Amino acid sequence: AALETRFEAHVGEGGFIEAKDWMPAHYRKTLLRQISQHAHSEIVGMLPEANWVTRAPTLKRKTILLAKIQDEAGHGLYLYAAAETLGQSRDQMLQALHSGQAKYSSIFNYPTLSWADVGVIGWLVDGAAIMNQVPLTRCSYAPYARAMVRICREESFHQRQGFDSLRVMMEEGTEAQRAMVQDAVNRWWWPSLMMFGPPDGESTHSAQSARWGIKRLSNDELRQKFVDACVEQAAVLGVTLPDPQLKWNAERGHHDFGPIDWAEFWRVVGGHGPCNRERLAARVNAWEEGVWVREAALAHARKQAERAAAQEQAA
Amino acid sequence: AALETRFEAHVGEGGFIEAKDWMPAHYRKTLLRQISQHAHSEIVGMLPEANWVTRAPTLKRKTILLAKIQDEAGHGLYLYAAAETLGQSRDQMLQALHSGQAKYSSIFNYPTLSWADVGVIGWLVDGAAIMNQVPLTRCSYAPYARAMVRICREESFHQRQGFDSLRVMMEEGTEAQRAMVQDAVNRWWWPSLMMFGPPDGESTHSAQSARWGIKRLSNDELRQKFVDACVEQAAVLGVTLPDPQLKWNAERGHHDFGPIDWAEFWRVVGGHGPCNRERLAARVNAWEEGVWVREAALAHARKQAERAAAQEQAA
Amino acid sequence: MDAATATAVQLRLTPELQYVLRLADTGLVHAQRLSEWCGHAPVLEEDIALTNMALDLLGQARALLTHAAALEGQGLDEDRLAYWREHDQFFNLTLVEQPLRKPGAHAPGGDFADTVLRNFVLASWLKAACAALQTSRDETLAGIAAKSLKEARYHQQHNADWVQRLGDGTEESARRMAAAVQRLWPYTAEMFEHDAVDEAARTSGLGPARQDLRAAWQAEVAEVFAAAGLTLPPDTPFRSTGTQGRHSEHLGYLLAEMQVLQRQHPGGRW
Amino acid sequence: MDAATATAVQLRLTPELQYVLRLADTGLVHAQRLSEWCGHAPVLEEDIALTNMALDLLGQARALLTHAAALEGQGLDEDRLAYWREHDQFFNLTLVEQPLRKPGAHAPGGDFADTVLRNFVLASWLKAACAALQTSRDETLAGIAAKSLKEARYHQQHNADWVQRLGDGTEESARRMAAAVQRLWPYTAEMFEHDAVDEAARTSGLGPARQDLRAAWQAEVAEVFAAAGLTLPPDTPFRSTGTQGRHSEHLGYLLAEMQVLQRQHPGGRW
Repeated sequence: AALETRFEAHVGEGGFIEAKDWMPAHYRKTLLRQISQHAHSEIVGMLPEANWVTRAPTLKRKTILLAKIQDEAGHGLYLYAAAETLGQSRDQMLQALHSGQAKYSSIFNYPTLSWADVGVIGWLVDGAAIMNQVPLTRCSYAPYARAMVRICREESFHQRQGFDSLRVMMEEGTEAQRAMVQDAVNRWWWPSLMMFGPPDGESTHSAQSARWGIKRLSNDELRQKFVDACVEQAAVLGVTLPDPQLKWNAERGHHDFGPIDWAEFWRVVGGHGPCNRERLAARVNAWEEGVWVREAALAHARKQAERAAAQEQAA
Repeated sequence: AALETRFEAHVGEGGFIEAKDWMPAHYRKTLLRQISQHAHSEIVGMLPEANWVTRAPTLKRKTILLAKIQDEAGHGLYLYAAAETLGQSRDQMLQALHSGQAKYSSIFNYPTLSWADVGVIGWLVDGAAIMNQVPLTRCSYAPYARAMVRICREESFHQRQGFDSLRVMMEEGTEAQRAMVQDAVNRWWWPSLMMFGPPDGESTHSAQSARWGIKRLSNDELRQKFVDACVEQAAVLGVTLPDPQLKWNAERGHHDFGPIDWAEFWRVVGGHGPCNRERLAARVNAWEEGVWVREAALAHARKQAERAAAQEQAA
Repeated sequence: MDAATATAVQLRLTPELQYVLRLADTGLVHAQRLSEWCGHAPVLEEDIALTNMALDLLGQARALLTHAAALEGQGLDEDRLAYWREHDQFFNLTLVEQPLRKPGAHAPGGDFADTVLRNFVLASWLKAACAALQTSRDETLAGIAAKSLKEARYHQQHNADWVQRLGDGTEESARRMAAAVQRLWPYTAEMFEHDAVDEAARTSGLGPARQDLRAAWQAEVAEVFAAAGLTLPPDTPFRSTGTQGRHSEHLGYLLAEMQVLQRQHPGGRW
Repeated sequence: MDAATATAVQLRLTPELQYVLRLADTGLVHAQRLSEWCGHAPVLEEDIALTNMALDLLGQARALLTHAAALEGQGLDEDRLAYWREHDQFFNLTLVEQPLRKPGAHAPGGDFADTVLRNFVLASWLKAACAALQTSRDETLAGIAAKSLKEARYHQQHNADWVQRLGDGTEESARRMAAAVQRLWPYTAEMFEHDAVDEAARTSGLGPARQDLRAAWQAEVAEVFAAAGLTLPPDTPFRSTGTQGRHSEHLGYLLAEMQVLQRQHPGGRW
């Protein structure tokens, strides 16, 4: 109890917690869930982009996309490593993902239907993710905060590349390319807004998360920031955001926007979105098809250790 | 011995043998091998064409190709059925194919690299097959002769459709299409000539085959007929046959042609052609992946039989 | 077609056209998937049967596409529609674009159980649709439907027999068939959705709304499932949307392969 | 590129150009196959390693294609070469177009053993080639080779380690690795064939003939195979011919997928 009071005070003052520090069980559990699910999101998030890497329309774009996918795998590595400091192994976390117990960001349950989706994911999805993640660079749990610093920097780069890809198509491309970009925007806009989670009134755990420095701005605050930024960016691109109610409100100093279809949000989060089953099946299959590989690596390592020990004895 | 004398006399006069008739063991074995290998050829021959059915360039051509492939499967059925009358089951014949013991026409060990290959296979490969097969319509073994009548009729249709496909490309198509047709002819011409087998001097079993009505014209005679026919057809198409030594010989009344690379022939027949391993692997895989299906069909049939028997007893 | 017309098709879409294309594209895409089986079936007779169903559906699709082109009025034809539309102008049921024998780029393939099940479920739906379409105010559509109905009956029977053989065969085949049912079921909901296109078709007498097909389909599928020892899965909120032109990730790859030669040889003659 | 230049490339082929394209296309096609693994590797670290090798080879291919375009002299560039040539103008080793993770249309896919083995065998070959190319009379080629050599060493080592892990791991992994060796070996003969292109390169100092690479490659592969408990299969008369522009049935599908967007959007800007 005294430990907990000291902990809350330390964190409340903006102090950081390292792996070796004492922490309440509930804090450990919450961070473990959040960090591991963030890691899962990075890994699952590779799939909608991997879907276009063999069809990238120029060698430069193929290079950029391969590098982005590689970065995302790397982000997964950092985050699994950060989560492991809290006492669970990566295998256990993956088991939770594959069984459906652990979640990943629901945005990745949507299909990438055209090349423009890749650029729009960079612009809107990475954009929303960055907006969610920047506050986490000052999260109380230091391993997570440090990972977030690296990830945010790389994701800003990804966002700029995605935006650039769209800009080229809109400014220099054909009419068909412009239509492709607009269609991708039409399909990804509302799901991107849903990335900030349910409305504040319906969100749980916010107070505690705020105290622990996990969440510094509310869902609705972040969502509003995002909308305001995107309206300007959309104007630069020359695309229309698919919301007839989107309008500058001088009184509020923000853009008003239309109602989000929360039924769709809950349906997708609940497992019934367009690609949920496919995304999870892809990860489960990769795991299962890799069992023999991982077992072989272990067996080989054991043999090498035995040989080394035998050599030492002989010497 | 008396039986054998009477058999040889009957066949020598052009008489037919049905399944229920007495036949020498050697005749039965030879026919079984020839008919089953002919069946295997039809089945394996579906694969180079199946390779283009998903990419057929018009819906009409896709329809024609699907129907051709279906006909070839049907030819396989007739021929397996004809071979089964000689005392081996289809499963045993397939086992011999899958183990590499039984052969199939070596022409199908070449890859189909462009759409024009499909038309050229119709023109040259079906053309050569028909030339080999028409004499078999009077083969002494009647079930085989009857199958050959049906097959030759359908393959003549296939040949005309293949030729027509090439004619359209050559007469109405683009320069790139004409180049595609010429390239396909360049690759399939010499292998088609090899379909008639080694030169007469190196062929075995010919005398006996001739007596039994299995082979009425020699390899070289059939090959010459084929070359003469193709020279005219090539002129109609406007393609060049890739043989600088091809020339009308007024004395002989036939076209002289250049030397065949028999080393290539034996290499491909011996298993080292471009697609041998893939063709056999495709058939073996189809078989192995179908084990559970065939077992289920048998199990279900057994259950149905048991239920019917039980119902009869109850009634 | 010359090189000038070798450009992407932009449909002048009406509810009537979309209705016809839903049927045409469903047949076209399913025939494409079935043709992957050529040379690979578990037994020769089934190679022939699968190719036969592909030919029947392709024939229906050609007739429907030709009719759709006439309705569309821009001077298109079956090949312009098949080879020069992009994914978002195809209106097939999402079900038929799912990987069948061949794996997808990022999704596993299916087995023979998936194939006979999809054939059965689709043929049952097409049979119900064609039966109702025989009285379409559109005489061409009615004629196509009458011919297709005979074929659908045969496809339904042939594949129902296989669903039962496999569902009530060995333990392995039963397991595989049950797994196939789990994979397929979510995509069947789209077969009975209702939108403005269905409403306009029903109201104008063009043809049945998809909802109108459910009762007959459900009854026949339930009967065959019962005989095969299979359980009808519960419905879920999942809805596929190919009939609205919004597809899964699989159609793009299918079209890239199907359309490649026309794109490589614009203005070509075949 | 505008719509007028969005047409198929007809190369003005010389022995020198074909030599450079053999290297460029081998890297490009292998990178394409490796990219099929994104998101599907047995363990996250290997997903990164495979993507890393793909990026390295793609980078080498881009440099080589850019150089090839300059040699060719018609004003082409890396994308015109990658997206607008047909199969018979690609000169990659047939080995690298074989199905890797994804099955082919009519051929089974491979597993992780096939992948690390192909990576090892190819990297060993590229290492030998790049080492010799450092002294090419063509300075651009020499510079590309020097950079590629570092990468090839790393790829060779990383994948040699995996060949050993799997060859000398469990009974299952040993079986799979031995099967992978059987599948791959026939395609290695092409790595050391000799023709007029090789002769001209060696004679003119452009680079090594393929034959010149055999001894070093054989020695290194034999060493790793021995450590992995694998047997070198006997040579056979089979010769693949992709380096002559005559490919297997797999390249057509690979190119259809790779080139689809440029064909769908001639004159597009990306």
